[in-house]
Amino acid sequence: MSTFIDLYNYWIFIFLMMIGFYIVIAQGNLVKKIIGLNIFQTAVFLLYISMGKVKGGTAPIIVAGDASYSNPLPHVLILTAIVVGVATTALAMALIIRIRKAYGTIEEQDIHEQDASL
Amino acid sequence: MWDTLISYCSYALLLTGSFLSLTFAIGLLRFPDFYTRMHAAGVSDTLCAGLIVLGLVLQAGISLVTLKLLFILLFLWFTSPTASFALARAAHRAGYGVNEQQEASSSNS
Amino acid sequence: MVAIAVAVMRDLFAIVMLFGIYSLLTAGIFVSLDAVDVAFTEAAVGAGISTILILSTLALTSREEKKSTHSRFLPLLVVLVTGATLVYGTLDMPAFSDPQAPVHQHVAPRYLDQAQQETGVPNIVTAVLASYRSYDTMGEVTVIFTAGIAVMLLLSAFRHREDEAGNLNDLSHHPVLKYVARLMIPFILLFALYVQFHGDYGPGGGFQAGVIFAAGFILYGLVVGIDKTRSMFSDSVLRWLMASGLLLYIGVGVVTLLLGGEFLNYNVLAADQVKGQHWGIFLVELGVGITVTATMIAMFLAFSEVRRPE
Amino acid sequence: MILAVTAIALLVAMALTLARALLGPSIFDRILAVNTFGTKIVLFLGVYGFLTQRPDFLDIALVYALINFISTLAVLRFFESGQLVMPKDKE
Amino acid sequence: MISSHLPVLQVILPLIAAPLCVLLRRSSLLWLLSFSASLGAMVIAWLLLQQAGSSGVISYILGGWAAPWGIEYRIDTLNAYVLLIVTAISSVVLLAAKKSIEQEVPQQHWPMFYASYLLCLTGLLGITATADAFNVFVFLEISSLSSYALISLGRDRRALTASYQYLVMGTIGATFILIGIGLLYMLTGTLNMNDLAQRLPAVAQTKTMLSAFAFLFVGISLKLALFPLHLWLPNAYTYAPSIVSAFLAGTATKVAVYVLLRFIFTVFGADYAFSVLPLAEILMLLGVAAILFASLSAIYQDNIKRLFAYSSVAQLGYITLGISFLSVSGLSATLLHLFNHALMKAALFMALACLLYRQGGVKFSHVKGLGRQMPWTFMAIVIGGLSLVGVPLTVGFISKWYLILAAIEQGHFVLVAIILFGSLLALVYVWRIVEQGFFSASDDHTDVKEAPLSLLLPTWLLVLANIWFGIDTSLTVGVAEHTAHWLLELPAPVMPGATP
Repeated sequence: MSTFIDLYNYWIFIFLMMIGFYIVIAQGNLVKKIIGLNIFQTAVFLLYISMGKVKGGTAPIIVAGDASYSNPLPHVLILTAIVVGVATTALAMALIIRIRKAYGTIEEQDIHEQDASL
Repeated sequence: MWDTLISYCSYALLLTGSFLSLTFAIGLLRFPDFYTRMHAAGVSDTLCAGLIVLGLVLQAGISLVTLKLLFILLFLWFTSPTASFALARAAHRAGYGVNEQQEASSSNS
Repeated sequence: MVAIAVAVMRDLFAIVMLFGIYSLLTAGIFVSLDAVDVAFTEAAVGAGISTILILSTLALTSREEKKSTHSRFLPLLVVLVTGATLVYGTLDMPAFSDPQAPVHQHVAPRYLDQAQQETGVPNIVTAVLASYRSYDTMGEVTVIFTAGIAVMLLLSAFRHREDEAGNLNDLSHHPVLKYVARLMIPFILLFALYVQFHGDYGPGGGFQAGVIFAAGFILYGLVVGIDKTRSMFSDSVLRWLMASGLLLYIGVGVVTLLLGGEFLNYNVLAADQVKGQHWGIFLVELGVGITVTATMIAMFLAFSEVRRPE
Repeated sequence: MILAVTAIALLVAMALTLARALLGPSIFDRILAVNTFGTKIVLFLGVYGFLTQRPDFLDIALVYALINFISTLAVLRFFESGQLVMPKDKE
Repeated sequence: MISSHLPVLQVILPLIAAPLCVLLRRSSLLWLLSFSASLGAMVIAWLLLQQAGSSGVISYILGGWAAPWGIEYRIDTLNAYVLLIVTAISSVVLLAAKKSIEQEVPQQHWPMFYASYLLCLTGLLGITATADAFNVFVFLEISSLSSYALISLGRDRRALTASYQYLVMGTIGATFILIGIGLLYMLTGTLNMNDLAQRLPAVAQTKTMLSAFAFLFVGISLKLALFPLHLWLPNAYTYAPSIVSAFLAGTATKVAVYVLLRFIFTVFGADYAFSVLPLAEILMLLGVAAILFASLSAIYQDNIKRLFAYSSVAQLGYITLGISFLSVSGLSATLLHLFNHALMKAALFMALACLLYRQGGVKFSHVKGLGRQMPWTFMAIVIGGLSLVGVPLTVGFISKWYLILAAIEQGHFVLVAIILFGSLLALVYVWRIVEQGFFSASDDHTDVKEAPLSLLLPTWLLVLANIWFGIDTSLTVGVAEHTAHWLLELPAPVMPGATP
């Protein structure tokens, strides 16, 4: 039981990650895939941020007096990762618009059918 | 003396704010049609926000924090009615009548 | 919870709305885990930029999702295996928020103990971001820059023509919105500047400021007119801004090289270490801000100006 | 203490709003719920800042308010384009 | 002074050129700028290889912060060698880019094209040079995002879906890598690879480390296009502009192989990596499967670009097979094949660029009987193809030789047979092209001219390199053996050409 309490945050992360990952690989809609990808990535961000938390700590901005702070390094890494994530999303969206222009659909299956019939 | 008075005022404001926000949230969930729900949400947005932020302002005293709080209030007071207005208008245009339990136009499974 | 709903629902539009909430919630969790800077960014990016971009895409494609006839078994299996591997991995993890965990023992204490003396910046996240690991941040700016030019590359050929201006979709016919928004934009830009230059002391920094700055102009585009925003930022201006932000960042690195330090070693920028660090961090954050602002505006415009399908 | 009560009340309100967002039924209900949810989370963050005695984090609440407004507008723009009125895609 | 800053200049040079490309208007200057940046990077890579060979590991701390706190670049012979491969291929490909791009990409896109190309190069170099695990992720994303953009520039609309597919799979791979790095960080509190290597043995028994390893392995394999995860590669290579195919085929997967080697040998240590998971068996099995399935698929393609793309998957099978032996000759074979495969695939895709330039397509129907009209192009394809098969006097022979040697050393005679069978399959698909080119009647291609010199020259440069390094093996074999010893922590022989 204590294991569960100690690790619950990580398990939330795993749960979210599985949902996101499932959306990515099981869904046929291109936009929804990307949303799934975002959920997947956000779950990983949660993993990093969780490991940076220190009990009784506060945000790592130094204030006067004695205080314990959470670990700043995961925050830095995730800042970078969020930016990478949004860059990927933007690129994917642009691609989807182009795909829609070229195929008239954003369903993976329809696209396969059109390509196969060529 | 003065300090206690201020903090009591602040507590009162915060409590009223939170009570109202709860009430309105229940309203948002329970009211029968879109426009009544909108009423619940719109009023809670402005009134509760006002009460809670003012409560916080009284706690903060005069500082940069107060300024930020006032900005937040300003923001909420500007945006929420505007958004509600635009939303109601759009809903009206889309043909939603009052008291009419409309078919969900969006077919969500 | 929300995530499940996203997986189940088929109305893409509703999904996007929920995704916005999901981002806000995640950001809330980040705040409660003390990651204020991250929450700041996640809120601005996940709930703001991503939502806007996905919405613009939906407006150009279609809203309803078809019933998928994919086999559900294989994906489920893959996901379960992945999840199981992770659960297996967690069994030996140090307990959540344990201050004795190795994460908090090796590298991090030095940042917390000395960063303020070494860089003069009380926000440790900013110090690590812009000084200790500034090279990563340069990579991050490059990623944004890459995405910016990629989006331009993909969408520029589909720009609407001048005579089709009516095709553009904005809210300029709402008088109330227009008035309120105009009133607010100066405050937003002011706030962006505050976030940009206050990042040393509070949550914030170049990236967040860039997003807010761009948000101000996106607001302008939404309520006053896309074409009005475009007339302020032509493609070449945006390109110039994007490139110059990145070049400013690299330039700081090159200057430190020329002054005899390592790449991005700000200590050589001034006689005094803290002063040098201060200048370095200020300049690179500025570079980040410029590139991010320009890229976000460029993306927004590119997405808004695509001709809609007939 | 009072702050904690306020925070909890706001959290409950958020949960209720979320339920509305999930239930729908119409798209306008969802937008409304999302907007209200945003407002609630802004207030919650403000209260949380005081609760943890770091009120300088109000910046985040401010950003949330801003983003909330902009995304509501983006949504409005989206359905002014007529897609919401006719949910069936033209093709 | 400059020589001490070489490691960072290596990456910064193309990075500076990229935004400048976006600003430039004149297209001739664009090409000149990109080419000189790439060439400069190649010279630096060469100097670094010399330095690393003579003085061992070069460490460069970025931002002036010492290693576990700041980010460090560590150049040893392994990554100097990969840097050289990447920059050399990039330079030669750029040499031909000008002409080919004129035809395949609309002029308004040129600045963005060159910028993306340089950014992709920057990303690949950054991944290779860094000794910081998270930095790997950042630069991986730079190179990936720019390659998605480059691929989507292809003229066929399927380029878009190929790029999207690559984007989704690539992002999943990158996120897996991110999870793996996160778990490692959680266990040790550091991100520096060397530091990780020192601290990981203390936690080697934990389940967390095992799952970190699993995630990194799967993530990298996605990028590497290891057999069952290769689905993005054929589409991406087929529909990308031919210059981009040549560049990516020569470099991207090679860098992924490097990352795999780096994590297995430097971070986790070969002992750990090969004992906790049946890694040798997995790599061997997947390698063999890749060789057989991908070669067989290649035979049934009627698009030559796609054919070579499948052949790339098969060749990656040989490369992983080399790792699985965990011996000096096996690893040497892997490293040699990194270089050699880059040479031959770049040469072949460049030759296809020539064909595409004249014919507008590379299906078999496009090339019927073209052997007489475009003799030089077809000679290039034939020699490159022979190299794929592994005929003596070409580079392909050298790497296969070492691979077979490694297999015999360990008594895996079945593998020897499979390698030979793989070569036979390669012979079949190369023969199909030759047959179409020389022995098919052509009726409508009589007026087709040979490809322009500016395309042929770089192609033949690569073809001649194929032959040159097939005969004079002192450089490649020297470096590869040196590095293989070093990876396995055996006393290394002195590198040729290095002054002690």
